[in-house]
Amino acid sequence: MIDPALLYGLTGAAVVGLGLYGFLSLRHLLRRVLAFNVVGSGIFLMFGAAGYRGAVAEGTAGADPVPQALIITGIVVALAATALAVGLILAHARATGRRTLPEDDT
Amino acid sequence: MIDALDGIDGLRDAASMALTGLGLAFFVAGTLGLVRFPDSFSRLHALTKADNLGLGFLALGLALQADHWGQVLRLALIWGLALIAAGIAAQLVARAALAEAARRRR
Amino acid sequence: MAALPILILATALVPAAITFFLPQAAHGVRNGLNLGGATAKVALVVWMLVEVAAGAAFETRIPLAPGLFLLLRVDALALLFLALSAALWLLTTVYAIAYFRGKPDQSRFFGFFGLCVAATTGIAMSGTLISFFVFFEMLTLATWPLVVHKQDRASLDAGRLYLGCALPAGAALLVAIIWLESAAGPVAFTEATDLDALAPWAQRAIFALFVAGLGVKAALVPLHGWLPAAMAAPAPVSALLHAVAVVKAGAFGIVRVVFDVFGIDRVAALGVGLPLAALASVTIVWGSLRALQQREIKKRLAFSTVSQVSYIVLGVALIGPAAVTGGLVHLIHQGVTKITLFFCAGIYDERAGVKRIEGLDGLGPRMPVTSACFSLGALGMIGLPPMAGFVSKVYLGLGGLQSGAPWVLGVLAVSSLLNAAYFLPLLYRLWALPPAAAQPDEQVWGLLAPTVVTAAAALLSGVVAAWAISPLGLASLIVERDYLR
Amino acid sequence: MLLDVILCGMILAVALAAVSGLGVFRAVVFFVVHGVLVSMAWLRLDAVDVALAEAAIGAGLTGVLLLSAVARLERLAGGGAWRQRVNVLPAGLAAAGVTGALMWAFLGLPQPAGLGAEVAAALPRAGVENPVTAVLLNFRGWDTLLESVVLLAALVGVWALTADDDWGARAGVAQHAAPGGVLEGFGRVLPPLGLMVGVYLVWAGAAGPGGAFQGGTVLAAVALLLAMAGLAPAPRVGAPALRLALVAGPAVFLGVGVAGLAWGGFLRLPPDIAKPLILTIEAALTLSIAVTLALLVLGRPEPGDGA
Amino acid sequence: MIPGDGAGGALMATVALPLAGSLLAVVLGRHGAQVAGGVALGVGAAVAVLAAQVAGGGVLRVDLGGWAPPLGIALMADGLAVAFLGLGAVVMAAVVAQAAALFSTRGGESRAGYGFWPLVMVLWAALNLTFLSRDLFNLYVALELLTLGAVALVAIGGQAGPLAAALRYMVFALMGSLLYLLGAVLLYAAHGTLDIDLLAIRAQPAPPDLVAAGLITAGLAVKTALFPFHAWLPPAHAGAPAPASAVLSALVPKGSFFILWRLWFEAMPDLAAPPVLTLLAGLGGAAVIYGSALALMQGRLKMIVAYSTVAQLGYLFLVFPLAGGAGAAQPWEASAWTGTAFQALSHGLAKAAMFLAAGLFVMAVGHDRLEGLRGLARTMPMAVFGFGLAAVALLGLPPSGGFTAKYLVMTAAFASGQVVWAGVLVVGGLLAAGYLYRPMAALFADAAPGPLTPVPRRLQALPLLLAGLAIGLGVASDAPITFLAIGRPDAAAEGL
Repeated sequence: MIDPALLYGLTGAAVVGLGLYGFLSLRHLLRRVLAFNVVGSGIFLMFGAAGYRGAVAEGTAGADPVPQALIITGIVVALAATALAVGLILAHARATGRRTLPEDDT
Repeated sequence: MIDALDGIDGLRDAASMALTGLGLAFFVAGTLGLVRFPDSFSRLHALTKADNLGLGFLALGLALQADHWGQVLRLALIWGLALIAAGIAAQLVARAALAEAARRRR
Repeated sequence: MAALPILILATALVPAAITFFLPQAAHGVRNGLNLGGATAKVALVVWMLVEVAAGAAFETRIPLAPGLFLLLRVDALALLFLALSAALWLLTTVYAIAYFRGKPDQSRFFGFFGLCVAATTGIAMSGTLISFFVFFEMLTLATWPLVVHKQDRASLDAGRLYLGCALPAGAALLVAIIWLESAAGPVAFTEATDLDALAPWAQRAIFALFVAGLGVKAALVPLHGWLPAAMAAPAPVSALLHAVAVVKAGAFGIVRVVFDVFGIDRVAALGVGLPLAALASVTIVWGSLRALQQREIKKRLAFSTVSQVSYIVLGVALIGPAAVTGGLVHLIHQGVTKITLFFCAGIYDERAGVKRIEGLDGLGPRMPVTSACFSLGALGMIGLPPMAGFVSKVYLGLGGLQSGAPWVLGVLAVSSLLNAAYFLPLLYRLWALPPAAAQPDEQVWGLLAPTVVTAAAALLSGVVAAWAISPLGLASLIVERDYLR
Repeated sequence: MLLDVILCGMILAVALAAVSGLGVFRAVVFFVVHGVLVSMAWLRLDAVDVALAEAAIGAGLTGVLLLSAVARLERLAGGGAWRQRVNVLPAGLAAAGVTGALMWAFLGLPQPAGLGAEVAAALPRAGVENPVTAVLLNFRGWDTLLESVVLLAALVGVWALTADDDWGARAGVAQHAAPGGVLEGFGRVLPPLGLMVGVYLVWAGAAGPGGAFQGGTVLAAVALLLAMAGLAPAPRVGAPALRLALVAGPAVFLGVGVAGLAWGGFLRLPPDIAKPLILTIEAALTLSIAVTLALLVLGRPEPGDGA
Repeated sequence: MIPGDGAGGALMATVALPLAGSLLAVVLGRHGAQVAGGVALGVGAAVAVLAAQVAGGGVLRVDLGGWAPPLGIALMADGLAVAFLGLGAVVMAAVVAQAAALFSTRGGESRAGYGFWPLVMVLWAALNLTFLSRDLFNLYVALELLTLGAVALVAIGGQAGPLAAALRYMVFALMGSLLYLLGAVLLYAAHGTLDIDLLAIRAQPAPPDLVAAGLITAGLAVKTALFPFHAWLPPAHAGAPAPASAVLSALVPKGSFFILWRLWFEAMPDLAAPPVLTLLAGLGGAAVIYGSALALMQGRLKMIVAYSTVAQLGYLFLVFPLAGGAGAAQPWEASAWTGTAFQALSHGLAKAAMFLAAGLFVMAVGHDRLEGLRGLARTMPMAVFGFGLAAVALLGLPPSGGFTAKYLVMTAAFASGQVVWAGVLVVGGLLAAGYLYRPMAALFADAAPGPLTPVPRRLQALPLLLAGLAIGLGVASDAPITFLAIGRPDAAAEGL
């Protein structure tokens, strides 16, 4: 019976790993942005799990609110970065007709 | 599991479990349809019909467990919205599939 | 008067800073500023000469960082170099004003020219190794734009070679200074530095780095390549900088290192004096030999400078009192004589369009004043009495005997012969051969006056050598008071 | 407990599919599913506010953004089979290394440490009951202010990518919804309900789960629906009213912050009037967030080629 | 600013003013330049007041919203932070002045004219925040804002090249942010706080702290374009318009490096084993050599200056083995620490001057290929002289600030026996002479007859002013050094 916080924490770490693998290996830029968002959700999952672990031990009502607030901020910042990245990808594709960075083209 | 069946609560729980079980069956049917049917139109057909019905039973099953009327209303609202959304989505996807098929034939 | 050293620096810096921003057409203001600065500096130096002779010493400390400060200190040795650079800067400014009439980019030239002199003054007055290094590198930076002033291919290549030699030398010097100071603490030229914290091999390595760093500017043999190439610069630049400022800065640096950083007895103990003397001697002979092969006047004079500067290094390396006096006094004599030759070369180039030796045929009678000065300078270089060159060579010979190195006499004899070999044919061409066609007019007083003055100075400092206030007097005063204590 | 294991298993499976799947479109679909599953995980971790945010922004808006990008990208640089991946081995090693390190660190965490107690202690003076909103808008209000500026900066960045002669045109691509069609009908039915839910979310944020960001996202979704249904054309980039709406949130927040100087320090909200101040900030923030998010998803003005 | 309590007012103004300015610029599309000018003056005054307060009263701390850490966020202004704020203010003032001419919005609102001003002010606010904030997550948001602003500025030109460069910059920067965020999350999970001072008390060499420190260092190294991760910097900084590349090269990498500096000297001083610190400095040394080598091979002026940034940033990492770790404060630590601060300040001023000068050359000749710059020394003497002075500062030759930095760090290297770092400095200086000589020689070559749009002297004075400041930093280096010592973590013995 491993406690849920640890389970979600490790899942978060695994999701970060998967996302990083995708981010570093994929060539299609849009998929790299997607992998970036996957890594982000993995990080926040770990953060939430840590927060939940802290709260359960202290017996307070809900999970630790500070990580929750930071995660919401993090999600919005990740969205802003994604939106700019997507805008750049489209502009780059329009200018060069390519979906990948020049050095990745083989 | 057994001792939950005695008395009025038992009856309610049994009804809930029966209804949610039925809902689940419809969901499985819908997914089966998605996998087995040949073209996209019949798949759409299977999905929207079976899943919505399944959701209805699920909502009904949960309504029995609700503490106060507010929750029942919310469940009904959720089911209604899901119905509308599924219907419109199916319609749009169908039109897109038609346009795609027409374009491919040209 | 602690602010005096800064005042002297200002006399060069302020006009330079203002000149940069003057438009090309503002001739009057520019010339006035530079001449004013030069005369003010000469006046200050003369006033200090009197004070220092009476035993006073001026010192200013500019804090750079906790434990790191610029120390400007005027002692007798500093004054020797100061006097030389101040006087010659004034004369060269007059010369340059006449030389540049009608040419472009004068504001830029005089700006960097002032910066160079300020750097030279700073080198002369620096009291610690770091202050010396700061001004030493500033000199390199301020000289480059002057070398590439004409912006043509030749001067750009000369500039590249100059930087290519000077910057690595600066790096070597910095490494030496920091290596030394990390062991022995900040090095001031006044109190002795305790180098015992360093192993002997480290001390020798540091001395070698110092010689390499300073040797480039002092044009010691393997590192002298840039000097002849720098002749592509305009005449005033090669006259003041390459005869006086840059080259002497290197020699002056070696003097400071040998006497004030290491001290005479440590140099003897480490046994590095002899190799330095040998290097200097090789440079003397090699410079003269190369001078023989040159067909261009300025190139020949450049190689002559390479060999002459090594007289100073030789004198210092021999460590004996007479030798050091000879070396120090040659600092003045070579400066004055060589600048005369460069001024004349400049006039020949400007007025008669003569760059190569063949062009000198029969110019004597038709450009009498210039040729007379040229001849005086040449004789001074050879070292015939009563010219100043003779005095230095005598003392150097004496010094060689004193410190038990008779072979020095041989070197002096051979180099004098070689000097004669590459100067006398010029004089013969000037006076004995029939004149070529064109009749050049040399009557531009702006060019002639400074040349005559420097030629006279070269003659006078030889004739009145015995007097107290002559360069020889000042040099022997320095040696008695500072170095034989 | 069993539900957690299944949920984690599904999250991992979907994440793997999103990252290593074949087509871009398939990856985006799996990403949206991943977002929904993660928001369920947040419910299990007792973080309702985050679940709302993840569902609305993580799965919702990011999904729409990526989907519209996939559509446009196919037209711009479509076709051509090519290798999916490059330098697979180093990427794999790096990812495995980081994952291993993270797990090692997570297992090595000493006794659980959190600020739950401090927040609970300071809550009465924060002016709102919901601890998350208290942290977001009072204790760490500075982060939230910066975050709204980040959104604005991203939008200005996206707008700066417009072609020079398209400047001043309407934001996003011209939409082609069939007039009188199903989407338009949907576009008329849903917005009133959407507005109500959005405003409710913002208002409820003070006491229960909800808040400016979640409410703002719902309102942004409504705005997007209206634009897609062709009922309300996207605003012009140069419209002054639009720009004021964009700037309202951060400006009000900054104004309140500077006003705080009068009470002794930047962003200081005196406890007795903290609630009204926070609500005004939240209202302005919601407006700005809704407009900014909608425009971010619509993207740069492209009057030329339609969707 | 509202006087209120003087303590927080000036400090907050350095961040709040640029934010307010960017919001105003978003609304007033056409008057971005005027707004930016006002903000530049305001922030300059605020930094001056702050400097006076810090010089008088020592380190200044502000708890935002009145909530002390660990609950709230703290901003702190010590000598180092205010010095970097000053650098930012000076460089920004010059950049705004030059950009006003380049992005003039007289003929109606243009895309670049509209976009440039809010982005540059947002970038400035984020930069000032990285120097002041004491909270790791707040620093994450500031880094993110800095990166978005910077990427958007690189792409503002709109051509294909800069777009690809902006995308590559975005990919690297996102990677860096993720790693940094991972580190911050782990630190919060382990210690329940994100404040640097509280972390200093609670950090101990346990697995979470070590992994977190490693991840944060890797993330920030990517953002500071340290050697193996530098590929994005040159095309991005060369592709951006000149005023933008001046800000990007002179200030942005210093923001992320500043956080690394705070981490290793204040949050976890004795967590790093010597080999880690030597690795960082080793990569720095490699950056110096590699960056300079590539700079030697470039044909375009802006690429040379951009690769020079990669090289010069390498110097900054030499501080870790010389002054970091090793618990007990050694006498030479103060000199290495101050030397590196000077290197950052002098490089900031000199690099900004160089890019602004390059911008003027492009304005005059239309492109920045080296052969096109021939003979500009005669037609644009002030800009060329500014470029030359900046080159002197980058070479580390006296009397520039670069020399004081090189002297201080070399003395520390020799005193601590790690002579190899002194070698890196010397070789780096010579290589810098190599790659900076080529543009200088081209500028001084004889004029090739080409179309030349005259550049007003008012604009030429900007690079000269900045380069003069870089030189002035060396001449009057005593006052800044004593100022930098305020609030230095382990105030090492005064020895040099």
